[in-house]
Amino acid sequence: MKQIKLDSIQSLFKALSATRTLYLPVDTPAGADFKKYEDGVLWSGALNTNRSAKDFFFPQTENMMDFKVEGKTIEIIEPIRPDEDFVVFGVRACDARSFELLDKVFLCDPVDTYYKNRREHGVIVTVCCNKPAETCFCTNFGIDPTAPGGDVACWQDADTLYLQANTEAGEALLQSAADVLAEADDSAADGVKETVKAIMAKLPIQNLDLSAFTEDNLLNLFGSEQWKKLSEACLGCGTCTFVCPTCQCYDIKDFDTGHGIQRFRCWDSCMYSEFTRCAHGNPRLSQVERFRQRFMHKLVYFPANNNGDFSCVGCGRCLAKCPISMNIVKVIKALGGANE
Amino acid sequence: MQEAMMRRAKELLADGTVNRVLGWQKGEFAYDHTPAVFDSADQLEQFVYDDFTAANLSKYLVKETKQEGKILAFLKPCDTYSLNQLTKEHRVNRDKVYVVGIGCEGKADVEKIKALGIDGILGIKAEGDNFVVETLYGNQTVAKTDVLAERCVVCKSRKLMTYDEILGEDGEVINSNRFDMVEKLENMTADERFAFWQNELSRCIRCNACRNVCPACTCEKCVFDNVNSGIANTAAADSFEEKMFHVIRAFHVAGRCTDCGECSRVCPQGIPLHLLNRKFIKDINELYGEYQAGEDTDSKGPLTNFTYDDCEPSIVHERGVE
Amino acid sequence: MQVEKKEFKPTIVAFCCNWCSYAGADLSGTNRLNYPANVKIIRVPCSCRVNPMFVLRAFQRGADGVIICGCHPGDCHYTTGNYYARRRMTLLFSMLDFLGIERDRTRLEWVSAAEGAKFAKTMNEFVEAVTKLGENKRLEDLRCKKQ
Amino acid sequence: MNVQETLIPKLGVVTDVRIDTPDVKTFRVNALDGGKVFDHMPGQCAMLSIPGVGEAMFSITSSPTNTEFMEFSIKKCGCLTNWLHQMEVGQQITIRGPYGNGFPVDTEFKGKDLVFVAGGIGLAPLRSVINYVRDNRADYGTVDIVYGSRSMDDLVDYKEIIDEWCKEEGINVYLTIDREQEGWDGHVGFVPNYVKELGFDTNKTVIICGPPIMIKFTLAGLIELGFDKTQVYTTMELKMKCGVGKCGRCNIGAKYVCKDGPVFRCDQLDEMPNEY
Amino acid sequence: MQRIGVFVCWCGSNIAGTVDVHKVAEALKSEPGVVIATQYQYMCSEAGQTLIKDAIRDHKLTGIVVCSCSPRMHEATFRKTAAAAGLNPYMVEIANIREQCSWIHKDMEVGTEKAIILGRAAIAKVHLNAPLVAGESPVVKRALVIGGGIAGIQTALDIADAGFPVDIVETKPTIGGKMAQIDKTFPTLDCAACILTPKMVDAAQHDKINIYAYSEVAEVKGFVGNFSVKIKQKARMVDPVKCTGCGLCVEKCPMKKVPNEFNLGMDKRSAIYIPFAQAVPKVATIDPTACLKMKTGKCGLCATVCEAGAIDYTQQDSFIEEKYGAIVVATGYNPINLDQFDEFAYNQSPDVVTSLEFERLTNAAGPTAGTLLRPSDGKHPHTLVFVQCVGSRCDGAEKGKSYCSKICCMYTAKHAMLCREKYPDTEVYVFYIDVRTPGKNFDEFYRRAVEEYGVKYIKGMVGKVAPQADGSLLVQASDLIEGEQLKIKADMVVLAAAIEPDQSARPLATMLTASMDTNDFFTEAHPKLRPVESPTAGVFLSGCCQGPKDIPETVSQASGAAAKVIGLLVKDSLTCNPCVAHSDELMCNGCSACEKVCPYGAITYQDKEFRMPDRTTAIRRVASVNPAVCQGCGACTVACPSGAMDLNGFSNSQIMAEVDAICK
Repeated sequence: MKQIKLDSIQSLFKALSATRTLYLPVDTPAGADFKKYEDGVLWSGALNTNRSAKDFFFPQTENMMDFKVEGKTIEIIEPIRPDEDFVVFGVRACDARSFELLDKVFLCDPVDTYYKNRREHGVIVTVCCNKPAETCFCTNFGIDPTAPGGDVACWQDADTLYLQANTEAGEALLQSAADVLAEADDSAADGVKETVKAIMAKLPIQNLDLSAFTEDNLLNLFGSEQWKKLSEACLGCGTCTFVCPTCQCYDIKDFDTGHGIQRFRCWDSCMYSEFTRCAHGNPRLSQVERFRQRFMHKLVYFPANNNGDFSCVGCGRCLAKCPISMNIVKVIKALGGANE
Repeated sequence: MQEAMMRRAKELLADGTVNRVLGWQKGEFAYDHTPAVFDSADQLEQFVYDDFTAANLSKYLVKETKQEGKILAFLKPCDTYSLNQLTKEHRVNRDKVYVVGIGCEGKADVEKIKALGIDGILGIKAEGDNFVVETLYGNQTVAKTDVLAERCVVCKSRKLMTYDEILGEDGEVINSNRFDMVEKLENMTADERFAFWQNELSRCIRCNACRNVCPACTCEKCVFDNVNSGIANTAAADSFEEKMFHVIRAFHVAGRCTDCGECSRVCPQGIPLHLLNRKFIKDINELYGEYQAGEDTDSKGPLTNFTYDDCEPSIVHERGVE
Repeated sequence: MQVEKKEFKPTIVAFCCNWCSYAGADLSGTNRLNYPANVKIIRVPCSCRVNPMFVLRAFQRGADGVIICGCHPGDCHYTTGNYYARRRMTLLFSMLDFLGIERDRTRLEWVSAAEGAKFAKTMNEFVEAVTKLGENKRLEDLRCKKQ
Repeated sequence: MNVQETLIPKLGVVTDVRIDTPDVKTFRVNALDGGKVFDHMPGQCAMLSIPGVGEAMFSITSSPTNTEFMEFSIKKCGCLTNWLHQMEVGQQITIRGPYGNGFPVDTEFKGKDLVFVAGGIGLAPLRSVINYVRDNRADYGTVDIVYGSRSMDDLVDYKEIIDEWCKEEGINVYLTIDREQEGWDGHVGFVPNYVKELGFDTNKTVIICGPPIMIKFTLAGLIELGFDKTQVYTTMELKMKCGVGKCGRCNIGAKYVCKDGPVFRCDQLDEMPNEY
Repeated sequence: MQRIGVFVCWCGSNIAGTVDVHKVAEALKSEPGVVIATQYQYMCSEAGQTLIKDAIRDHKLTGIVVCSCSPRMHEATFRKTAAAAGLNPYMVEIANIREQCSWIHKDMEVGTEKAIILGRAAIAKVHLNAPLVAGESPVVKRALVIGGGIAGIQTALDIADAGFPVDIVETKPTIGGKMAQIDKTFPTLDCAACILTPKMVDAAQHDKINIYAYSEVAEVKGFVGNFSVKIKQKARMVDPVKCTGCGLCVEKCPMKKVPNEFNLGMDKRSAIYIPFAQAVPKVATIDPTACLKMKTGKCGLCATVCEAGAIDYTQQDSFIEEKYGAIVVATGYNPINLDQFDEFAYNQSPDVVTSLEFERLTNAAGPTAGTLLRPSDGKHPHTLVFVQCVGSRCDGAEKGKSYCSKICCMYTAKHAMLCREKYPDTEVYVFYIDVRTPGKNFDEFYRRAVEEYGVKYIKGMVGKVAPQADGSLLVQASDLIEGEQLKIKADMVVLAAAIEPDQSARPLATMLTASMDTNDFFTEAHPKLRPVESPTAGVFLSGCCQGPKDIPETVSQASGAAAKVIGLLVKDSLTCNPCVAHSDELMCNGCSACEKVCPYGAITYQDKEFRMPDRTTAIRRVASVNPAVCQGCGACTVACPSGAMDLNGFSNSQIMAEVDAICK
């Protein structure tokens, strides 16, 4: 385990950014977001960023290819894939888990090379959550914020940051900043872990009953009467999907730039009325159906295809951001008990 | 107040005046109440009204007044402006709503509480002029005025514009300083203004929350969702598109926006979108005479009206800072 | 060796109402009154047909300036169209200004069918003003830039 | 195979356009250097696109046994298909695939008597299977084809049906149209009713494709005849974007039509939410 | 994908001189959808048109772009060419490479480059063109004239003389309007009644004219060529068919204390009355607010004396529905209410009168039988003061009108002159701001008043009129030329009150969806070129409802309006401009924004049942555009936030395609 005094943390950032691009949470006029590190940029003390860290591997929009069309002929121009190494510092345990879930989607056969390419170029440095919020419920999904994962995990006490490499890439990263890091005892962060564990035990959303969400119960849950009431106030906006670290639906679109066609993909939301619309109709015409799809996907469909892993990491962003305060916790509570 | 509202709702349900009640349902925490329709006295046990029932309910009436029977809607003063505007535009059938106007002293903004460094909020109790906030990290007391939502700090009116009955005290139109921030921006240089908006709008994730919550945005199909409109897009692929989206949206609601502030309230990225709408309101007031959308149900909006001696667009050159 | 700097030639879109300004533009042609070739005219029935969307679209696609020309107030072929256009464009221009977009990139001008000279003069002035501002950077769409 | 090969399309060129019905055309597509763009199994699909117009999933109508080219029978129903219908020979298009599971021609169907039931453009995906079966005749039992359409003019591939299928030994073709029409002396009536009238032997395997309402009633009729749902296969169509089960659009419950489908056995459908 | 042909015209050297037409044709050939691009010396020539026609047929073109002179020049020509070759004429687009390119640019390279871009824009547009078919709507060959004053009568007579049936709706019991109340007319001093009443009789007796007197327009539906109007006939309590107009009932009526509105309340009439001797129709009317029978149930004298048995106390308002092809508004004017002009003591002294009252006081049929007597004591006045511009030209003031009422200068000169002529012992002062006499023989008339009749014209404004104890009126005024304050002891003061549109005009305009200005005058379709038409198709304007005017002007406008109506009614059907707005009902919000900006009232709303996306049905309010009324300005398309409203020929996507093509 390594350590560095918090008052010289800038030297760590400088060292990390010397060899690759460093991103870290920075305060903005409203909440924190990941920004590129430049001299003088300060690490935000916020618990979590507004947007999740999934952008780094699955950006909101991504150019996939270009076409040149002339008369009847078409030319396909493959994009230049980013080959810059980068490090994301300050990822929380929940977001770190979300990468594993995204991997299941994008790295399963056939592999999504756009995602894979970014994933291969990125190193994740996680930080233990010292001050969890009431909206945190990651523990329900087996996430331990005191063991936040990633290539390097960090813990922070009053004046020191402790760093532990979990992977080879993590080792290499720490090696690149060896000059500014000091050795630390492997148990140095135990105090922090204990404190955080004690706080975690007091969190209001614990022990959510997830037992009902099984593949066997799929049709029952799907047919539940509750959806109508739960979705009644839903505005059909995409806030929950766009702040969610595990939502990965996308759209592929063509844009005529005036001198060629750009085919790009961008985030899409199953909450949008246009999501499944096609030439011969729309299978999910009402907001109830769209709302149901989102939560069924997270709680039933995804686990059914992925060994029972729920597609939620309990980061609490949707709890904080939904304009009408409807969220997965309310859904779990409403449906969890209602079905056998 | 909550008790009085629940009682009245139950009465009106019982005597058949209405068959549903539009209000707010208790949330998971002290501050995350969800708009809800109640159709029985039983369900009303979940009804809540406090400093955090901030959502403007008027837009739900577009959908609800298409249903059978009359619905009771609890509306705050700013919601009644929206309802009037919706009535004017024939989006809501006013005859199918029984409006109980509720006096409003402003709503609290939990983000402001959090911004004070108060984390892990487990409970919030109103005690006089203060909130006692119970958190994972101990109790804290904050003055209500310090955590009043920004839109309520510069509240334009506490007067109910339309109602069938009132619970609580009706207020007055307030000569507020709501245009201060717009003015401040106007007095910046163009470069500064550009930098300001570039910074704000670049955070937009095109989640459409501002549009979907907006009581003026009730289009059957938004141009930005309509693939045939030529400007449809789900996610912004270039920074231009955020500007396009927000300018066109502001333009579409210009003269119709009642300045309820929902757009800024719901923005997950905290973009002060209301400033765009307020800029139009300020311009309209200054160039075409005072106009408050939602004040009535029959006046002609400023963009569907004109006078022979309106100013020329070149007036933009004569005002503010280049 | 001196590198020859390519002279900046702005792209200008001019929306002209069919009855007055388009005819005014024709007249300036008939009278052989010169104005820069970077001005391209789009014929619309009335200035009130110009949707703010079109103005933004032009900027997105690479225009450096957009000018709207209509009948003089009181002379609208449809009696009231230009009055609506005047309000709409005033508010739009004001909003663009509010966002920090240069004021001289947009303009509304009343040009009658008899004012060929005014049309040419207006276009010359406008092109000059936009040229001075240089390339449209603040309302550009990077994808649409010519590589 | 990775996505680099699937999301980035290949180029194809239209080498023949055949007008089947007033709103259906069949396009022959070759790779730019001749030959096929890729190989596929019966029932699989491909993403066709005209850059700037759109991209959509179409079932491959030709049989894998056809080694020269691929065919797509496309009905005009939206922006992209309108555009495709205006294509002339020589037009390049982009194509990626194959996608989906295809029919179990080499497993479940082997040695079975097959009944194909199709309505309208629903013949397109079945044609691939039918021709595959014809080309591997020895591997399968009898073949019955029930095909119906609104009118005589709306029967897709009418020429091939009459000239080839009808004449082939061991293949029984039953054609029907919805309403009486001059010049038609065949059966008149809806497909589900016709299937019931014909009353097939219940040990046959049935493959259905057509409008949802036709599938629904045909299935009900088959069950009445004593068929089990495990003997009946159908193929689905939903909005798809990626074709590889990642964009999140085409799921029915936990199944992705583009990856787990489009071919489903009817008993599987019962386990899926009714959202299609 | 369209199959597009591009035809580049040289226009001799007009285009080819500064634009390389070959290069343009060559460049445009590679644009998407272009199957042929060619050039020719004169496309508009017979040979050029043949070239286009052949290409349309040979290449199965679905759209063509002609790069030539301004579309204002030859768009119609090439549309006809296309139509002749079987192509929809609206599949033609013109790229203006002459007026807007070759003629303004001297450099060949510059001109050629621009011509190519303009061609591209036209191609981009034509890709999105759709064939349009001009609709037709039938014309009901009947006109409605609203208002039976001289304007309405003249219009009706002219239309009827052309052979079309006309209905006149007049809210008063008789037609005749203001002119019937006037004594003499300037500048000829004809007797108004002598020239008006024959016209009234002509109207009454014309077999094509039907007069609905004592009636109002209650509802207007429909559009040009096909209006449907509901007319309310107010209950007269007298059967107009039976009534012979003998006047016996009027004579016998015991209730004789009703202020007589025809004489502006300066004398009394009975509860049953005929407004004046020459009234048309000459039918008695019972005033229900005064009639004893109606109020108390006791009396019924008129019914007893009426030999024709025309009296019917149970009569109710009745409604008639009629279809019209055209509607003429001739609702006229009224003097403004003078309550706000207290300084002139109008409400304090009966001897302060308006000019119209003065007309009645000098009219032989008036309350004083034509002898000029003071209303207060019936004595002969000696000193008269006329005050001009009372309520006119009050710019910026809170009271009165900002406009000039136009007729006051002349009638005041007339009054002053007549006064001096009939009563040479009178002293007549006229206070004026300006004297405006721009009409045939008007200035001569005014000068006669001053020079021959010794009327004392004083430039200046009357500040105050103070009634004195002795019954005289003290007029305080300033003489702006002499720069002195004047005090005149007058016996009568006559106020030239401003005139304003009749109160009925505003609600009528709403019914007609005709636009009005801020003074409630109807606006004309074009202030210079279409002064007798309203912007609302099929609605025409006659007389003072459009603005203040004197009798000859009114009559000429009346005839002008009649000519326009006749021009409309002779058509069996109207060809509609196909480039009109249309609403996509599935997207329409029913918010009325488009309706509010439509200058023609072409947009209406209806509740329609729709199948909603969630498989339910719902009644939705949606806009629909009447293509017969819409003129295609496009104001609605921008007012519509959802984009449901679009314009044929200039659709959102077409204009954006042009923008894209120009900017790329």
